[in-house]
Amino acid sequence: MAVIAGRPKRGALLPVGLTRLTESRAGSLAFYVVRRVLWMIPVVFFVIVITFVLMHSAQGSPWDKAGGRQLSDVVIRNLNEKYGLNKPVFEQFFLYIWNVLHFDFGLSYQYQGKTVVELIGGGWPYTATIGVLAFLLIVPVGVGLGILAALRQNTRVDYATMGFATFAASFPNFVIGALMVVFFSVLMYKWTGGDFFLPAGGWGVDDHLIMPAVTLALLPIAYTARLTRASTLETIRQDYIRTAWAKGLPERLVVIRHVLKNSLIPVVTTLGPTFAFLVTGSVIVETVFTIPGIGRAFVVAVTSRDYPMILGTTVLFSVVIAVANLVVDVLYVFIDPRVRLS
Amino acid sequence: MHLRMGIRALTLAMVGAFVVSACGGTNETSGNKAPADKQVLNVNDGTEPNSYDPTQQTYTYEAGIGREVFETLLKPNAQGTDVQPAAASSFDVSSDGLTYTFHLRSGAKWSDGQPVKAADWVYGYQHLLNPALAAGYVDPFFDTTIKGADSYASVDVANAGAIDTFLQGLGLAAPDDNTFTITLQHPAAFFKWVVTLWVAEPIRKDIVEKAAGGSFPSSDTTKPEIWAQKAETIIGQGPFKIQEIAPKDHVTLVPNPNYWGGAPSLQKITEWFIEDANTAYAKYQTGDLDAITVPLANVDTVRSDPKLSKEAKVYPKLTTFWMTFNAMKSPLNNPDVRMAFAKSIDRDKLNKQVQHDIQQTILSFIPKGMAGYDDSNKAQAFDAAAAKALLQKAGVTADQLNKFKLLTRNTTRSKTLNGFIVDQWNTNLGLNMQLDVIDSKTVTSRIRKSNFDIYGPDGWGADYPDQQDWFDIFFTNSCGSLNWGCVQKAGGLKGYDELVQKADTELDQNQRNADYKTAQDQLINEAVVAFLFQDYEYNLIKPYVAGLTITAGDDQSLPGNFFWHDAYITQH
Amino acid sequence: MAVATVEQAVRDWEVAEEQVGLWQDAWVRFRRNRLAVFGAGLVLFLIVVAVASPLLVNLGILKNPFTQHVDSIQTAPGVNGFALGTDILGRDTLSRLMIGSAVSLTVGLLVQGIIFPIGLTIGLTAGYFGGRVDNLLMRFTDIWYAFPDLLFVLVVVSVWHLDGPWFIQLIPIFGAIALVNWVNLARLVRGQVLSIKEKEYIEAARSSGSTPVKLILKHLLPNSLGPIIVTLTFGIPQAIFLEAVLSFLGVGIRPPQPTWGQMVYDGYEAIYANPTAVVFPALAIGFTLLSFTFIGDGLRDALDPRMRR
Amino acid sequence: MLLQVEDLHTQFFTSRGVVRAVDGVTFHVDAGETLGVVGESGCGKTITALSILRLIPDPGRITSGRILFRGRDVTKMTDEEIRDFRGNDVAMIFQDPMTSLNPVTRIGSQIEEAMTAHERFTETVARPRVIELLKRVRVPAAESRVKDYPHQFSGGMRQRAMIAMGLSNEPDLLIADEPTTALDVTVQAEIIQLMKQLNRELGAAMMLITHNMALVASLCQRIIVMYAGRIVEEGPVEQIFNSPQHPYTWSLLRSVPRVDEARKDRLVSIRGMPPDLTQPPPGCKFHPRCPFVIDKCRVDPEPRLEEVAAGQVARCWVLMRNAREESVEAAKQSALSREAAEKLKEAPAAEVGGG
Repeated sequence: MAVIAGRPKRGALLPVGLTRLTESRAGSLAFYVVRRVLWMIPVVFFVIVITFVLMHSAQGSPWDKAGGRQLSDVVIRNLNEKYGLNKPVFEQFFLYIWNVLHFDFGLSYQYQGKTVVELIGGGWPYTATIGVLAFLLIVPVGVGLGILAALRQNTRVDYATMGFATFAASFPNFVIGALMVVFFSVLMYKWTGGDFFLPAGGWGVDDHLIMPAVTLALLPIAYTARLTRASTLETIRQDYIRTAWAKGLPERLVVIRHVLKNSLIPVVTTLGPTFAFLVTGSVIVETVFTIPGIGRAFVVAVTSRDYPMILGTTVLFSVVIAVANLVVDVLYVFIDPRVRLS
Repeated sequence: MHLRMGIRALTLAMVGAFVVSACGGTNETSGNKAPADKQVLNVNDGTEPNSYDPTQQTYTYEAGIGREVFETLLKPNAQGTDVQPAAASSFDVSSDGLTYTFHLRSGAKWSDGQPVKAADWVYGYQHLLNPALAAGYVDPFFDTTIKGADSYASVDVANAGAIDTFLQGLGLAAPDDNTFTITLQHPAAFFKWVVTLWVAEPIRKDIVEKAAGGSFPSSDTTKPEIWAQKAETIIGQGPFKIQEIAPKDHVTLVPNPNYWGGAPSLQKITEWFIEDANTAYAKYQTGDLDAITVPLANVDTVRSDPKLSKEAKVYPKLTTFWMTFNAMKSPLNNPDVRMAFAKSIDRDKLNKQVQHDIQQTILSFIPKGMAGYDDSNKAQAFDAAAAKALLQKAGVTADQLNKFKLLTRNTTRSKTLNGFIVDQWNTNLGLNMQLDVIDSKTVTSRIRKSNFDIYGPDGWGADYPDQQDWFDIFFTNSCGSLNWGCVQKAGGLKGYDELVQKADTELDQNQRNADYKTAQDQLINEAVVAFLFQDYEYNLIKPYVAGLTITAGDDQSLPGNFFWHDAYITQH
Repeated sequence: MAVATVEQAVRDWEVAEEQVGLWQDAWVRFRRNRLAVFGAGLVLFLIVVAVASPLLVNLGILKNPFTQHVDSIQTAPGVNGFALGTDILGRDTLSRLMIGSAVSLTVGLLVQGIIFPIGLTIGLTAGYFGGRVDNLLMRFTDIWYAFPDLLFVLVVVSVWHLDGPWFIQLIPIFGAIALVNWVNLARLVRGQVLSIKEKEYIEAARSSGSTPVKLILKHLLPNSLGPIIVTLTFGIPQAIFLEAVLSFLGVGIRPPQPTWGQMVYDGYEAIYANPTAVVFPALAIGFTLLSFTFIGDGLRDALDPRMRR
Repeated sequence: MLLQVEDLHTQFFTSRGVVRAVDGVTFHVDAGETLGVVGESGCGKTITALSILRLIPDPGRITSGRILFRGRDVTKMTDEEIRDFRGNDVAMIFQDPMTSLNPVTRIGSQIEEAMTAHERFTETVARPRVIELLKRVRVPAAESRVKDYPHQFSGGMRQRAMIAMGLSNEPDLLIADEPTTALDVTVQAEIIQLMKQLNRELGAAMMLITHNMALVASLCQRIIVMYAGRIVEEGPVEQIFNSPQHPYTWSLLRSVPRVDEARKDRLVSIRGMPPDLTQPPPGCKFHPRCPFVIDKCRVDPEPRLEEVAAGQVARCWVLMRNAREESVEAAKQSALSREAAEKLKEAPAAEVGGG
């Protein structure tokens, strides 16, 4: 956990070198990381408990169909037998935990004969690729725009950035995605006679990635830009920035060494969850651009009550989130010396 | 997520007047066949199949692939009036109507070159009927017809011995390699249609066991499905074979060189899994898809587009939509009240305006294009004054009805249609009812538990174009799974079950039709449901797709997929 | 913004004429911020619209938002007397937008009103106490992040169904949205507390016996108000959209009561045929966000004690 | 003459109107001299200092006047020239060491970069020099503490680090803006001690902006008294302390307890508040608060700075030497609030004015 240690107690009796050693950053960091990783076990356990309870309290069974001929009672009984759903809920729960301990996340109800591990393993690379790509856009673009807007406060650059951020936040990404498809696919195809256009969806490690990644990144970019701007404006007012100017530092150094080093601290706090959010997939982007990822798979699993898939995906999410937060907390130590791990 | 309405419009096909040739004749005359490398068809199957084992498939997007890879004994003809030979070159029915003998095509081969044997058919049917595997389409089609299958429900699925005994006792036999016989429990005129269902396919025992890593007890539920996981082990005898499965993205089909009817012209069919109708619409316009279903909201845009409007085709589906009343709830148990609701919906406005004149009004049960279609009974026709009078006659006040909610699935289309319908009721009957929009599974679960007031748009799509497939859904014993039969528990539809059962086993077609007609009038007159419209598909098909035989039974958004063997691409 | 820097610049010599109260003083500064006043004006306008539009409908000045003009489905703006066009059922987009403002504003604001104290309390507690408390609370937020909210809502649907006018129907929505959305704010606040905690004045104050929480609040709020405001204002459109998603799942406002989020969602299917059905409600949400951003920035500057003497 | 400020006007263009923060200030600093600038908060001392470094924040601007440093006009320097001028020719030490150091950068680097920003020191020279500087400002264990972050330093240590930073380029002029105000009493004494010592050692000129009369008395040769953006009195420190001529200076001095003097009189505080600089009062700007006000002060234009003694100028119609005995007595008797008196008793090196 990250807590701030009091002012270092510099023992008068200990030689300086020894004091350094006991406070060795690498040592305490490794210890801290190991502890946090161990903490993931109870976190995942509680996530499973909550999900399990919610799952079994939700109406509708995995075997109900959206319409048309419903499965007969016999078939449902046999399916329950096949997937162990006829057992008492407690037994199902402990069985699940037992299996998870053996890295067996079960069989999907929806996709016959497919294991959850197979389905997630098959879909996550797509989701993660788009997510990482979007994240790579967010950091330079979002942070960059935010800094630019703050440094050029009340100029056209600032207004344009703020305006962009506002509209990126108020048009949900499926609308933005669809509008981009209209423009970059349909209209571009028409105008250029099919010579130049972006594909309107589907997977491919080429221009197929552009629109989904941009669509996914847009809202986080806007948010990051606004956050960076606000934080940078707070920082610019600080006395130590005036000190930096008074030293005769060139603007570049004032901005990089003094403004950014401070103003990016709150931004980093949110980048962790943002990263987790991106790589766990967006239903909407995956649906609009038909990306075979797990964001859509999760929603399909929920709406079709595919219990093992719901649990498996939720466990994955919780681990990704815990890891992202851990990374942020560790990163914190490096960017803010006031924060120390213990 | 749910782009499909509450209907599994599965099926076989349909009659002359409604068969629209996509190429409208022009392609057939003017089109020169494009070279082999251009013989590529890209279509949108919407959703990835839950299983590639045809016996496990229940949705049209699953059958849309299964049908190409495997071939049933018989298949519906293009008009949907009768069956035509497929994997069986002919079939005989014994005079008592109990034994069906199918003569398999001699020299037919699997896509890996092995000969197709009658034993493969027996194995395929046994695979389908294995209760441990809980295939969705066994009941009521096979367990109520095939001899020995009536004990399907009582087999202990944990006991391999019991399952084996059950499977061995089924009326399935392979007297020689080219003959497959099925014995029935009782005569059933519709059984020729049952064997056209995409689930009734041959399966190779050696492939199943090899994929499973050896033989396995019949009670095993996972090993018998391993073969269906990989393109290499999905060996069929249909016109195409699966070349590649890209999960949740697409499936690529290539010709099966061993197909008895010769290899098809199309060298590659890619069925994409695009759920978002707008995305599919865009991909059609950028040439990535050759056929799509136009989202209802875009119909006017297509109509006013000079290029797209020429590529648009409308054709009927064997699907009827209606509003379902929960007859277990007073005063909805009163047929007059239900009729008042039925008569107070202006179908012209609903279908011509809200649905852009794609869907067509129907006031009866059996859709146009199927034996049994009869639009003479207009009891449910729009008449607001008569509807009000009916309510008064029933002595029902607005307050009693206002507490009812219109259960609605969370799709834009359901919301739109129900938004219109509830407005009609509120306006024409002086009510103040509201919608209850909930996620699809919850809706189904509530319907099964009769925990709703009025639900819609609800409907039925033909599994095959025989009326037996339709009338059984109102049986008393379907209450609890489909709900429609629940009306009988509330004292409605007297004598319906007996009448329909009689018609189902009757061998004389004219007598069957007469009995079904009586049953249909009963449904209309008691306003068990309020009929709204027959479903039509509004598709865009590229002009260079030729040789298509579009039928009313085509799987959703896959125009002509029953006869893709004959389709081809012209020079463009 | 402009005025904010002025205030800051003059702080070294400017002396308040009289001893003015903190709030009165903040108010004065807020009033001088032109963008903030503009934002406040816009919000006020929206409130007036929300209150007045049912009246305008009754008076016949505004078209009835529930009337379905089935012969004018998906008309473009200005056609047949529909200023902003009609939707998929031929309902007037303008009046739906106006009538819908009440719900969407309430959702956007009230949800943030719930999230703020929750996120603040948890973030403050974790950051201030540190150690075991921090660890437990942060693991708790880890769990909450992975919380299957969609599933949760589905369960809420089955157990918690409130009938009645829209403001009654809103109760579970607030709960559901707030429940799954406080986490970001909590982590942000915690991070800020961690940074501020070690500042000299906190220690000094602690040794002089001042209550620590008060101090943290006093220093935290002005120092990190900017990021907190961004998080809260960005939460407004998110809440408005979430309401629409929730209503799909059965917890939201039931049709035909229009809400902006639902208008955007319902318009999506017709985005080719009738793009304005999506664009207008989205613009309405955009202007709401913008006005709250301005107000938020104005408040931050107004409440900053560094700008006071 | 090292620095010559001529008729400097610095104004802030706010929505409430133009704030004349510095309103026609003229003074000079000689090489090696220590000049004290005193006055209440908001009198324009800090803005004057910031004007010299051209660090006026928006929307402030130097509207007229010249700032000549070694003959070069600061107001006309290019961006690059002014950058090199800052910290190199003139360095500044700020009031609050708690907030004036970057919390996320090591102390050593912050001092080092003050040097490397200018041509004079390369990195290799600068690094060892940081330790040397820290030792010079009496930071214990300087070798290890260069790597510390500001939060690991106490307030006094931080101010020492600030001073080290200011001295690092051996500037000709060091501006110290209230260097002790934010510190607690014992630390203040240490810092004053340090500054005295450095002053002697280095021989650099210093401009000391402060409330603290004791500090002025012990460090400065000359004093400028500012009020409402203008200089009201200027002269050698001895002369001002012994014979202040402007009533404002007199009041400032009366409010300081003198250790060397038997306490017979009550301390005097200046009643009222400094004026709103967007709308300064007509006539002498001090007249609303002046105990010796006469009608002329209210009506006539503000008086000029006139020589009242050798090297001493003041801006007043009355002048203390002309004030009648009884009004001086009355002024001495005028009420000092109990709290202020208590506060002053506790703090030997107390500040003047309300603030």
